Amino acid sequence: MDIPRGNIIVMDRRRGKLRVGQGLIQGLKVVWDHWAGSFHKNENFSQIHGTFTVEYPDERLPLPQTYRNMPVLLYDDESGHELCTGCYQCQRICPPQVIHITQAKDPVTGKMVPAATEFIIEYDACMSCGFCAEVCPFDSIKMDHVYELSTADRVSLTMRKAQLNRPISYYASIAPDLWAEVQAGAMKKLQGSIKRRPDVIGLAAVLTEKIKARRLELAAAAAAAPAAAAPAPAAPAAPAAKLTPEEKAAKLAAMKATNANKGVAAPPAKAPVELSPADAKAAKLAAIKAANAAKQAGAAAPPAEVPAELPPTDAKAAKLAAIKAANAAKKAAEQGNSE
Amino acid sequence: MLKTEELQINIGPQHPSTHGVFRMLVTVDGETITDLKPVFGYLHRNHEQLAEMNTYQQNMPYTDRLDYFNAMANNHAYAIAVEKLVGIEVPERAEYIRVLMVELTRILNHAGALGFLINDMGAWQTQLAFGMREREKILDLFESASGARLMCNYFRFGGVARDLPADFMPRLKDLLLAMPGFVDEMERLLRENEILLQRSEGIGILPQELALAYSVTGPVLRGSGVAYDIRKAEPYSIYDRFDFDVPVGSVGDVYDRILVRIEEMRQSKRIIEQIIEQLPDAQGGYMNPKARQNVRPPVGDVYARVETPKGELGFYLVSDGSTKPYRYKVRAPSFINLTPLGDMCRGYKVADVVVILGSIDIVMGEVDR
Amino acid sequence: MPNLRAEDLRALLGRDLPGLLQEAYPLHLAPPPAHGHAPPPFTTADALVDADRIIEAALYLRDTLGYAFLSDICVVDYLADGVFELVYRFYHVEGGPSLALKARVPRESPQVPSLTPHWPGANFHEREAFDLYGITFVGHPFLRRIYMWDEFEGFPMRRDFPKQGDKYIGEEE
Amino acid sequence: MADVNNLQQDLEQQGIFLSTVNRFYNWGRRSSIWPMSFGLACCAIEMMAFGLSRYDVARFGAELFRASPRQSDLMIVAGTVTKKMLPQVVRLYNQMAEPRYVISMGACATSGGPFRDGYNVVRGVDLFLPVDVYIPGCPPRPEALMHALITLQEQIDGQKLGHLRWYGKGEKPQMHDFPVPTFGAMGLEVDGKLVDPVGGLPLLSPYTSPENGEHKSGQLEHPQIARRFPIMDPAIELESALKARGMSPEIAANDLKRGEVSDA
Repeated sequence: MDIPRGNIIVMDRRRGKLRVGQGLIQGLKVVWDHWAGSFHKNENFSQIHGTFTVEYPDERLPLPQTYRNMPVLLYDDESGHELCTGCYQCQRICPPQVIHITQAKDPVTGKMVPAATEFIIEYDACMSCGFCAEVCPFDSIKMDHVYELSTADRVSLTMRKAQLNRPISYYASIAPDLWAEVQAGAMKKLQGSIKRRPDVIGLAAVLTEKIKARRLELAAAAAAAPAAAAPAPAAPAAPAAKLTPEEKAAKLAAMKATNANKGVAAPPAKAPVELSPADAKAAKLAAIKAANAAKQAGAAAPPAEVPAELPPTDAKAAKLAAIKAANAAKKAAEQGNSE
Repeated sequence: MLKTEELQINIGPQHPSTHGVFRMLVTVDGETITDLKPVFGYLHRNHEQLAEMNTYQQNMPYTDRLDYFNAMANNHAYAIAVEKLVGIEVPERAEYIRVLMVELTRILNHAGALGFLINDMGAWQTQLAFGMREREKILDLFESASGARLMCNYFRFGGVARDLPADFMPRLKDLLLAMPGFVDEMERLLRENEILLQRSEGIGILPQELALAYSVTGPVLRGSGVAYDIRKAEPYSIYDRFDFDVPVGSVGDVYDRILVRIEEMRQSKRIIEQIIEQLPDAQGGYMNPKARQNVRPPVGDVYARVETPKGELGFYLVSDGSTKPYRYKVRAPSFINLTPLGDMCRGYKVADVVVILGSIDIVMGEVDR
Repeated sequence: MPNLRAEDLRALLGRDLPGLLQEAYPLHLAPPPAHGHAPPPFTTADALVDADRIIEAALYLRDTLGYAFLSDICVVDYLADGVFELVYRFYHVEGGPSLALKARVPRESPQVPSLTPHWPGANFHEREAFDLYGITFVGHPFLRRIYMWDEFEGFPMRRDFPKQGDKYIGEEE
Repeated sequence: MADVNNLQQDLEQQGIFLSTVNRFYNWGRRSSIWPMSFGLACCAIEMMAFGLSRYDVARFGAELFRASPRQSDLMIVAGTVTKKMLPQVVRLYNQMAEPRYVISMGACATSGGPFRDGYNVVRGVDLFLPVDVYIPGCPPRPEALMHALITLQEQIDGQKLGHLRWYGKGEKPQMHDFPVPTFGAMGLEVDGKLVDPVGGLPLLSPYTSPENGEHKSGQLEHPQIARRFPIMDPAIELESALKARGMSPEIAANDLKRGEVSDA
């Protein structure tokens, strides 16, 4: 039988006449050449000789921009708003179903708000396929380049929103071209969703300063509005509303500080003496993470490290309290308005 | 003559020379094998059932994990099957990119497979290290194009996920400069090496008729002298545009399979050179803009197959008109190529088993699915 | 290059092996929905043959038509109709597209004659079908579970086997 | 690392000689972790890349992939652990000599990964073995595996010679073999009891500390997740899993406190 555009080659089993030991010597020559070549470095793809080793902790391979390891969530550096609107596209497409979203609700009206209050990605089951980043219509979920995620604690691989948040500037530094392609559209969509976000919903939880400022702003607005209309009833409500979020923020900051102290400053070896095993583990983890961050040459250090140490339940409680306080403030403001 | 008693030996599932978790139940008479039964299932991870729970689109990354050495080739087979089922057209440029990736996969698979085979023969890691070095270079290319080294997930229905990056072609050309040297070197190292000849010549002979009866495919079939290459026999994608030869063996032993693989690497390089020539003129983008990813094919069934480095990889899909396949069946080459293992090993020594198995070149992810 | 199509095969089989071909009645892929219109049933153009005479048909393909290469045996579970459909796929060594033979067996007592004595390559395909779907291939020399352990009960690829996960994507659309 | 050294120095100042021995001993062990050549699936390919020329794990003294569990210190569970393979994995682990470590490489070994919905897939090897380091990723890059190795080395640095269980006598928890599951009609069984049943997902490993387990179950109060893992009650699950393994919770917990046993 014959085949189109090509021949059938029957492999020649003997190239020439074999002499004793010839093949071995030929093979040894190959190995020898490699040994001799091993004194210089393999510079580019066209060389087959030379040292090829990348000495990992000290030198790293440059990662291509398209490289994908684990998904992260982006937030805007300037406004502090997250790009995610909780549209469930990524959750639907995820082949192993590791993404879990709770969409935000307006505490007053109960309507859906284009933001996610919770966003869980189970890193321990993620298959790094990149579909979530591909389908995200708001360019909020992107694939991170950090691969040094090994840990002794499997539970810590279930990532919550605070741990997933990365600033846009970080993503723009690891994948400038990819970000440049989508930047205009993403920012435009973000402006659209910011308009529909009441209160502090949608602000990245890491940015406590921003949240505080926004709260003050809101409270000031709330205080200003009733002050004009009905000063008497609004007066007791406004300070209360003003105080509570501040208190909460302060509490949050304090907690964070203690946690940071526990996590970073305490030497892991001392931990067993002073702390419970769980804390020791966390401390160790933090130490490893800190070491990683230090290794990552400054710029790339993800800012989400600190809240990662927060016990999530506390964080949740604090957040809840904050939201409640905000609601109270809002209600007060509304009452003021109606009166 | 001394009467000996037969003895059953288990080789595997944890054995350094079985290419993963594969177990062989070997019956020996002294050192000679009288029977061999492969035992599977140690990596049976329910690929087909999961695929029927997933949508067509979600299955693409799962196909990567079938034959995890050649993710691109698996993607290709699956993409072709779904495109055939739905009726999606693929732009010319996308076809070129696909074939380019698949041929690179073929080179890296054969480089690795020969390395493992030589490793199994006891040469420790010399050839494996050389082969894996070339493989790493190709993986770098894959990574720059698709974003991942192994599990590329690069193909989409109607094209590929994204266009080739700007630095891809220069690096590919660099790589092709190294390729002849690498293949020649491999041939020098292996071809006339007396030890290799003794371990491989006349070992594991699979005659032509038996090879056909056993439905083996790929280099194993061609090593037995049947010039059956799906790229020629039933050209898919744009393989009818390239000149390349089909190497076949004459005896059907392990040595023939080694030679066929070495030659196939050369032929793949030939195809890649033709692609580099023709790619700039190719029409269309990397993706059919009209193609929807979350496809909803009409009710019907389809079988599509490609020639992966290991043989015929086929996908049989039955659609019920929803976004999930009603039936998703993988015809895995490694799995069927293992059928004649018992016959190939019978009469040889125990030490030959790993060599014969290595020459079939299996990947358990595909065997067990 | 041989280029027989499914219609040609049906014609040939009808001519040379009378009584072998069966009428391919349409199969339902899903139970009819409570509301809305039912999806169209599955019809096939491939030759549907009597399951008990599958060997005869396969040998005809091999010896008369030259389609000697048995590429694939696939089982599809049509739960709504209570049948398993087996799809045998043959290729010609010279190349060209495939020919498929289909056979239907009832779900309650799935029994088919084994092709393994004639095609040793059918061995693992049939064992896989036995393991995952519970189809008995009469005459198979070593019909044992291939993937699951021997103690395992049930046939996991059948559509009524309990599924673990809940992949709900695309359902609501 | 600096902190560990500080502590060591503190102890030395107090005249505790043991800590110097510790350091030397740990240095010896951390620099010659011999892994078992034990590839299960996709991740094994990256594990090979990690051992070969480009990444060259010989720089860490861990290049000697041993074929025999008796000669190896580290089991890299590289790939999907299926129910059919699990008894062998546990048996291999039991054969390894102390001190022994387990790296769970990749999503599949850690949690079943993309295949966790399969009927034949074990959802996390840590349900049956104590795991020291988890690596997420599918598959993790060879660098990630190296990072895991470095993490493991740091863990070893923190261990104290006097309190390692394999040198223990008397009161110390004796190391016993981990129970090897057997094949049952519905899945794997330990002492005739079904573990890792079809239909449910055991969320937590009996070998991570109980606080972690409760933590996790308390954490994941989420409608989608509740839907995914329908029948789980972690506390009961932990208890029954431990019972099924014939182990009291204290022993299991002690087994895992490798880094946490103090010198004091």
